[in-house]
Amino acid sequence: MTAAAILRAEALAKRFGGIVAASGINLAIRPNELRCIIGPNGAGKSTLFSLLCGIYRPDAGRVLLRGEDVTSVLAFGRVRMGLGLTFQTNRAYHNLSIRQNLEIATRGAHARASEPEKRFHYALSIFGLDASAETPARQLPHHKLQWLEIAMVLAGGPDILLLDEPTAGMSPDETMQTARVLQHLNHTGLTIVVVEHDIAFVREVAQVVTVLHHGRIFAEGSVAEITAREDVREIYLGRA
Amino acid sequence: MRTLIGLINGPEDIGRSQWFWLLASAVLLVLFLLPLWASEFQSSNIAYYLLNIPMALGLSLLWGYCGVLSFGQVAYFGMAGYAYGVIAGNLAGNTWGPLVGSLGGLAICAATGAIFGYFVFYGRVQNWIVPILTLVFTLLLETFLGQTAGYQWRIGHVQLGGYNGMTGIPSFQLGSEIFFGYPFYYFTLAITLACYLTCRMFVNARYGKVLLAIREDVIRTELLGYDIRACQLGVFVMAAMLSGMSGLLYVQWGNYITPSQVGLFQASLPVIWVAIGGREKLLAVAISTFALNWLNYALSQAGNEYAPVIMGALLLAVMLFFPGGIIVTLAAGRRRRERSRVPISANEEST
Amino acid sequence: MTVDEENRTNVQDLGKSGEGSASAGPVIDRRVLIQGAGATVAAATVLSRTTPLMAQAGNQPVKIGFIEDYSGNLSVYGLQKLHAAQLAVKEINEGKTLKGGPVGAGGLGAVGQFAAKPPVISKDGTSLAVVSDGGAKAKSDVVFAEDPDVLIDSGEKGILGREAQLLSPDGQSNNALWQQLARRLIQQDKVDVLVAGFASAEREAIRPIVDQAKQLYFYTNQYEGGVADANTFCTGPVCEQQVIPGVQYMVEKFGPRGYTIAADYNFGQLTAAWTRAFAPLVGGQIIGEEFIPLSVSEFSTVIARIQQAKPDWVMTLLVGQNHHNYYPQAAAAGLKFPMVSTVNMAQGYEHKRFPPPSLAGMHNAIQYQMEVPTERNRAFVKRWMAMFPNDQYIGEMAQNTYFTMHLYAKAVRMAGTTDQQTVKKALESGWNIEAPEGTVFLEPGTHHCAHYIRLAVCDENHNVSFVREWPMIQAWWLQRLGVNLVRNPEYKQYTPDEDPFFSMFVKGKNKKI
Amino acid sequence: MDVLGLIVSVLYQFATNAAFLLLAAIGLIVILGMMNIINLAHGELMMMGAYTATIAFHRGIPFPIAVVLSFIVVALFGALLERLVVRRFYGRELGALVVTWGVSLIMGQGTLILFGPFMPAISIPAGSFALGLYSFSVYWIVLIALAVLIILALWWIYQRTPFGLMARATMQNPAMARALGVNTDRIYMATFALGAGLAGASGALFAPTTSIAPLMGQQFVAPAFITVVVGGAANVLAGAVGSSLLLSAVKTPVGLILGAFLGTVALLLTALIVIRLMPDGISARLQAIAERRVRR
Repeated sequence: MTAAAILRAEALAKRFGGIVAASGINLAIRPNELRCIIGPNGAGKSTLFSLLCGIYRPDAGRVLLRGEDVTSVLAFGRVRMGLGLTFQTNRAYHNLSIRQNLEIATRGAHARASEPEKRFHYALSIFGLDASAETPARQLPHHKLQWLEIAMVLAGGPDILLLDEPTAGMSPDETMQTARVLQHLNHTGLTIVVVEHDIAFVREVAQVVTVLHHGRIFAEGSVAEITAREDVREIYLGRA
Repeated sequence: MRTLIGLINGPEDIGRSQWFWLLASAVLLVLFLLPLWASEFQSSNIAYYLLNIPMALGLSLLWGYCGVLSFGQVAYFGMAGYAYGVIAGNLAGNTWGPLVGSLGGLAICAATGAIFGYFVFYGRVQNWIVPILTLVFTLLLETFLGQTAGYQWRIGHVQLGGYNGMTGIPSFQLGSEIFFGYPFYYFTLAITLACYLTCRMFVNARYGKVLLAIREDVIRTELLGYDIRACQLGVFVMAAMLSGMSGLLYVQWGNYITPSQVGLFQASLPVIWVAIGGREKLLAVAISTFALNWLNYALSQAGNEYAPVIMGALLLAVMLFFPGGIIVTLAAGRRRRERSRVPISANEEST
Repeated sequence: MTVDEENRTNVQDLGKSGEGSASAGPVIDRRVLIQGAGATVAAATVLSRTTPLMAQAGNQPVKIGFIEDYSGNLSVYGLQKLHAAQLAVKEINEGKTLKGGPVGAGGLGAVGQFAAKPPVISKDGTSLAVVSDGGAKAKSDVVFAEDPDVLIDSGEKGILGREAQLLSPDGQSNNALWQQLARRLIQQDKVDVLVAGFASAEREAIRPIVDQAKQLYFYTNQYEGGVADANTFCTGPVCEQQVIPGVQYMVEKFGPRGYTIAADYNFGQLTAAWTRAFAPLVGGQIIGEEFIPLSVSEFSTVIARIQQAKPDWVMTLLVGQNHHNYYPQAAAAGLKFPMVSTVNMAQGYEHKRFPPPSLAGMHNAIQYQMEVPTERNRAFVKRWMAMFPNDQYIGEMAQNTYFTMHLYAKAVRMAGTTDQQTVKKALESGWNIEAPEGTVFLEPGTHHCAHYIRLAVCDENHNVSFVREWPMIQAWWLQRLGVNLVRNPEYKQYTPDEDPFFSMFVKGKNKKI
Repeated sequence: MDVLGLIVSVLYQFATNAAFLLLAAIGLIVILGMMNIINLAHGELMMMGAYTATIAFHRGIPFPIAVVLSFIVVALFGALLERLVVRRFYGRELGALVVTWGVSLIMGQGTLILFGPFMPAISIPAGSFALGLYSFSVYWIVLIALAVLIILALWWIYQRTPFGLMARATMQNPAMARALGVNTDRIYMATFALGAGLAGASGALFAPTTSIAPLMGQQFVAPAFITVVVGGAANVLAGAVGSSLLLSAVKTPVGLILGAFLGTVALLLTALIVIRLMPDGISARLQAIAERRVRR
C-alpha cells in the first residue's frame, strides 16, 4: 500500500542556521487522496511543501514522485512531472491580466503540453473567472486572486496539487466554495494536499489529516481521530 | 507578415497607437534624410550615438525583462571589436574580410556569453551577485588586454597593441562597397533599427511573455514548469550578441579600439543609459541612450569640467523622481490618460 | 658616413627642391598603406584630394584645435597643458613670440649650442659615444650661457594679422570621445592646426582621423617614441633622449646592476625594452624586470621582490594615480635604492605631492621641469603664475605645449599662409626655438625634437638639483631606422621589435619575467 | 639568501595583502553585507575620509585624531546620504547601485573642482625595521592590527550590544522589528552611517600610503566588492575575513614568484571560481562546517 504512494517523503530534514524546520519527516500521499496538513505556526508546513516541490534542497532524506527519486530534480522538473503548488502568500502575477496569467501558466509544463486551449478554458471555468478584462490581476478581490493562482496551477494540468493555505483571508462562504471546488477536483482524480488552519474547512474536505509540530509528524489519521486526540488540542489550543 | 506586424505592434513596448507610428515614421524619415543637410562629420557623430543602442537594448532585455543586471556588457562589446579587428585585419585586401570578421565577432560573443552565462545561471548565482561577477569578468579582460603591447601579442599580422589599442581596423565592406562617411551612417541606422525591431518582436512573442513572468516572480514561474536558467541563459546570450553588434559598429566607426573601452567607467555607462530611460521599455532605452550620448558629447565639446557632475545629478534626479525611468514614466502618464490602463510600474528586481 | 649624416644631406636637398617631392611622394605608399590601415586611408586619399585650401579671409581667426583631459583620470596633466596653451595664445595675440628661426636641416648650426657629443650609436649598434658631463652640480647657476629673455616682439598682433583662437574641448580621458572631438575640430571647425594628446592611447585614437584629413597635428607629450607620421610633429622627448643619459649616470654613480619596474602597458614595456637594450652599452645590466598592471596600488610584494634582487639602482616607469603610491610605500618599507625614471617628478610632481623622503634619491633625465634654474625659465614661470596664480606646478608637458604653440605661429608667419600643407613644408625646414628649457631643434626628417636634457636629482628634503646637462640630444632612433618623412611619408609607429639592434636584447625577454 | 628574512617577508606580504583587502572592504561589509545596498560610492566615501584626514593633518591635528575625525565627518555625511537618497532604495539593490554611482560621479568630479587634482599627502607615520635583506614598514603592521581590531569591534557591536540586536532584527525582518517597537528608520540610518564612517576611517588610514586625489577611491572599489561578495552574506564578518585571507593566500605567492600581473589575474580568477562554486560565499561554507561540528 505504501508502494502505491504517488508522492512520498523519506526522513526529510532541513535546517536554516540554528532553526530546525524539518527533521526526519516521513510522509506518503496515496493517489487521489485529499489530505490536510495542520499544525501551529512555525511547525514547518510551508518548509515541507518547499522541500516536496524542490524550492529547497533537503539536508537529508529523499522525495519520491510515483516511486521515482526526485530529490535532485529541480522544481520545474517536478512540476513537469505533474506537481503543482500554490503559495501561502498569493503569488499570481499581480501586474498581468487574468488572461496573461493563465496563458503563461498554460504553456508552463511543456513536457505535458497537450491541448493547451482546453486546459486554459478548463482552468478559467473551474472558478468561473472572466479573462476578458485587460485590468491587472492586483485589482481583483482577494478571494478571486487566490482562486486565480489555483487556476494557474490547474492550467498546467497537474495530477498532484499542493495548496498552502488557499482560503487564508477568505470569508466563510468563499472558503466553502473553495472547499467544494477542491472536492470536485478530487473526484476528477486529482491528488490534493492542503495546508490549512481553518478547522471547519478541514472537517469539510479532509480524508486524512497530518499534524506537523516542530518539524516532525506529530499525528496522522482521519479528521475524527485527530480532533479527538487530546495532545493535538494541546499544541493547537494556543491558537486555534 | 500579418503575425510579424502583430508582434511588432504587441503590448510589450511603448507606443501602439497610430499616432505613435506616425511620429515614429516621421522621426525615421528625418534620420533617413539627415545627410541632406548634416555634414559628413555630423552624421558620423549621430552614427556614434546610434551605434550604442543595440548594447543598451540587450541590457534592457536582460535587466528590464529578465531582472538580471549585467555590469559587463562592454566585455562583449570589446570582444567583438577585437575579434573583428584581428579577423578583418588579417583578411585585409579581401573584399569579404570585414563581413567574415563581423560574423566571427558575433560568434565569439555568443560562445563566450553562453559559457559565462551557463557558469552563472546554472550555478544558481544569486541575482544581486551577477553584476559583480560580470564586472570582475570585464576587469579581467581589461587587465589582460592592457598588457598586450609586446610584439609577441600579435595574431596573424595584427598587433593587439596593449593599452594604446588596436589601430587601422578596416571599415565595414560588402564586396566593393566600403561603408565610410554617409554610407556608414545609413549602415548604422539600418542595423540599429533592425536590432530594435527584432527585440520588440522578441518581447512580444511567446518567449517574451515568459520573461515578463520571470521579472514578476521567479519562483512562481519556475513552479509553473519553466526552466528559468535556460530562459535567462538564452537572453544573456542574446544580450551578449547585441553588445557585440555595438562593438562591431564602434570599431568600424572609429577604426580603433582600446582596452579602456572595457574599463570600469565604460562598463557603467550602459547601465546608466538603461536606468535613465526606463529599463522595462525598449524604446525608452533606445531614446535615452541616444540622448545621453548626445548630451555627454555636447557637454564635453564645450570643454565643461562640470560634465560628470551634471551627469551624476541627472542620474540622481531621475532615480529619485522617476524610479521607473523618465521616458517610461512619461509615456505611462500619457497612456493612463488615454485609457485607464495601469502601466507596469518599476517592479522590484530583488529576489 | 653615418645614417644621420645621410639623412641630413637628403633632407637638405629636399629643403631646396621642396614642393614636388612631398606631393608626389605619397602616391606610391598609399597602395601599400591601404593593405595596412585599410579603407580608412583609402578614404583619406579621396578626402585629401577633395579638401579645398583654407580661405584666406583676412580677419577670420586662426583656429587652433586643442584637446586635453580636464576631467577624469588625466585631468591633472590636461589642466596644466590647457593653461600653457592659453598663456601662449595670449602672448601670440599680444604680439609676442619666442626667439629662434629656421636653421636648415642640419641642426642648430650657428644659432644654438651643441652638446659636445650627443649620444649616437653607429649603424651596427655597438659603440655608444660617452655623453659629456655638462658641469658641476649646480642648483642656481647656469651651466651653458644662453639668452636670459627669449620672449620678443613678433611685429604683429596674432598670426598674419589674424587673431589666434583656441578651441579646447574636454576629452574626459575617454578615447571614444577623443575621436568624436578630433573629427569635430577637423571636419567641422576646420581647425588650422591640432594640438592634442596626453596618453599614447589618445594619440593613437586620433591619428587615423588626422591622417584621413592630412591634418597638421602636434603631439606635445614625452612618450615611448617611434611615431613616424607625415602629418604629426612630436615635440616631446622620447626614450633615446632620456633613458640612455639616465642609465649611464646611474651606472657611473651607483654601479651596473639595475632593476626595472614598469607600468604594464605600451609606454612602460617599450621604455623597459630601451633600458634593457642600452644598459649594456654603458656598462650596466638589468638584473630584473617587473610589469605592474595599472590597477595595482599596493606594492608590498613588488618591494619584497626588489629587496630580493638587491640591485644598485631601480628604474621606475610607474604611471597613473595607483602607481604613485609606490613611492610612499617603498619609503615606508625602508627601501633606500636610488631610483631613475623618465616620467616621475617632471610630470606628476610627486616630489611636491608626497612628503619627504618618499622620492629621496630619484633621478630623472628630463628636458624641463619647473625648477630648471635658468633665468629664462624663471621669467617663464613668473609670466605663468601671473596668469594662473593658483596653479601648483608647471610640468614638462605644459612647457612643450607652450613652445609648440609659438613654434606653430612662427612657422605660419614664414609660410605666409595657414594652408596646412604649406605650413608642414615650413616646419620641415629645420627650426630651432628658444623654449624655457633651452634651445629646441625640430628635426625635419623625423618630425621629432632635439631637446636640452638635464639630469634632475631629488634629495631627502625633496629639493631638486640638476647634476648634469646635455644641451642637445637628438631623437636619433627614427633616423637610425632610416625614417625620412620629407622624402617618403609614412603613417605608422615603430616599436623596438622592428630594430635589429634591439632584437639582440629583446629576443624572448620581452615576455613577462 | 637568508631564510628567516624570506619567511618573515612572505608572512608580512600575506598579512599586508589581506589587510589591504579587509580595510578596503570594511565599510562595504556593513553597507553591502548587512544592508544589501550595492554602494558604488564606497570608493568616494573612502576618498572623503582621506581628504578629511589630510586636511585636518595639515592643520596640525595629530594623525590618530584626524582618523577619528574623518570617521565622524563621513558618518554624518553617510547619515545625510541615507536620509536623502539611499532610504528610497531599500530592497531595490539595483536601483541603489545606479543611484550611488551617480553620487560617486558627483563626489569625484566635485572634489576635483573644489580641491584641484592633487593634495599634498601625509607622510607615513612610524619608520621601518630591517631583517636581513628585507625591511618592513611599521605602519603597515599597525594597519594589519587595526584591521583585526575593527573587525572584532564590529563583531562585538553586532553580537553584544542592544543596537546590534535591533540592527540584526531590522535587517532580517523589518516588519517584525517594527512590531516589536524598534525604530527601524533610525536603525537603517545609523547602520548606513556606521558603514560610511568605517569607509571614511579606512580611507583616512590608507591616506599616508597613497596619493590624495579625487579619483583615489576607485583603486579600492573592485577589491572591496570582490572581498565582500566572495565572503558572502551568511555571516558577513567571518566571510570577509575568510575571503581576504583566501584571496591574499592566492595573490601573495603568485605575485612573489610570477610577478604582479599574474598576481592580479590570479586574484580575479579565484574570485570568479569561488563565487561560482559557493554562490552563498565562503561564510556559508564556514557556517555549514561549524554546524556539522555542533551536531557531532
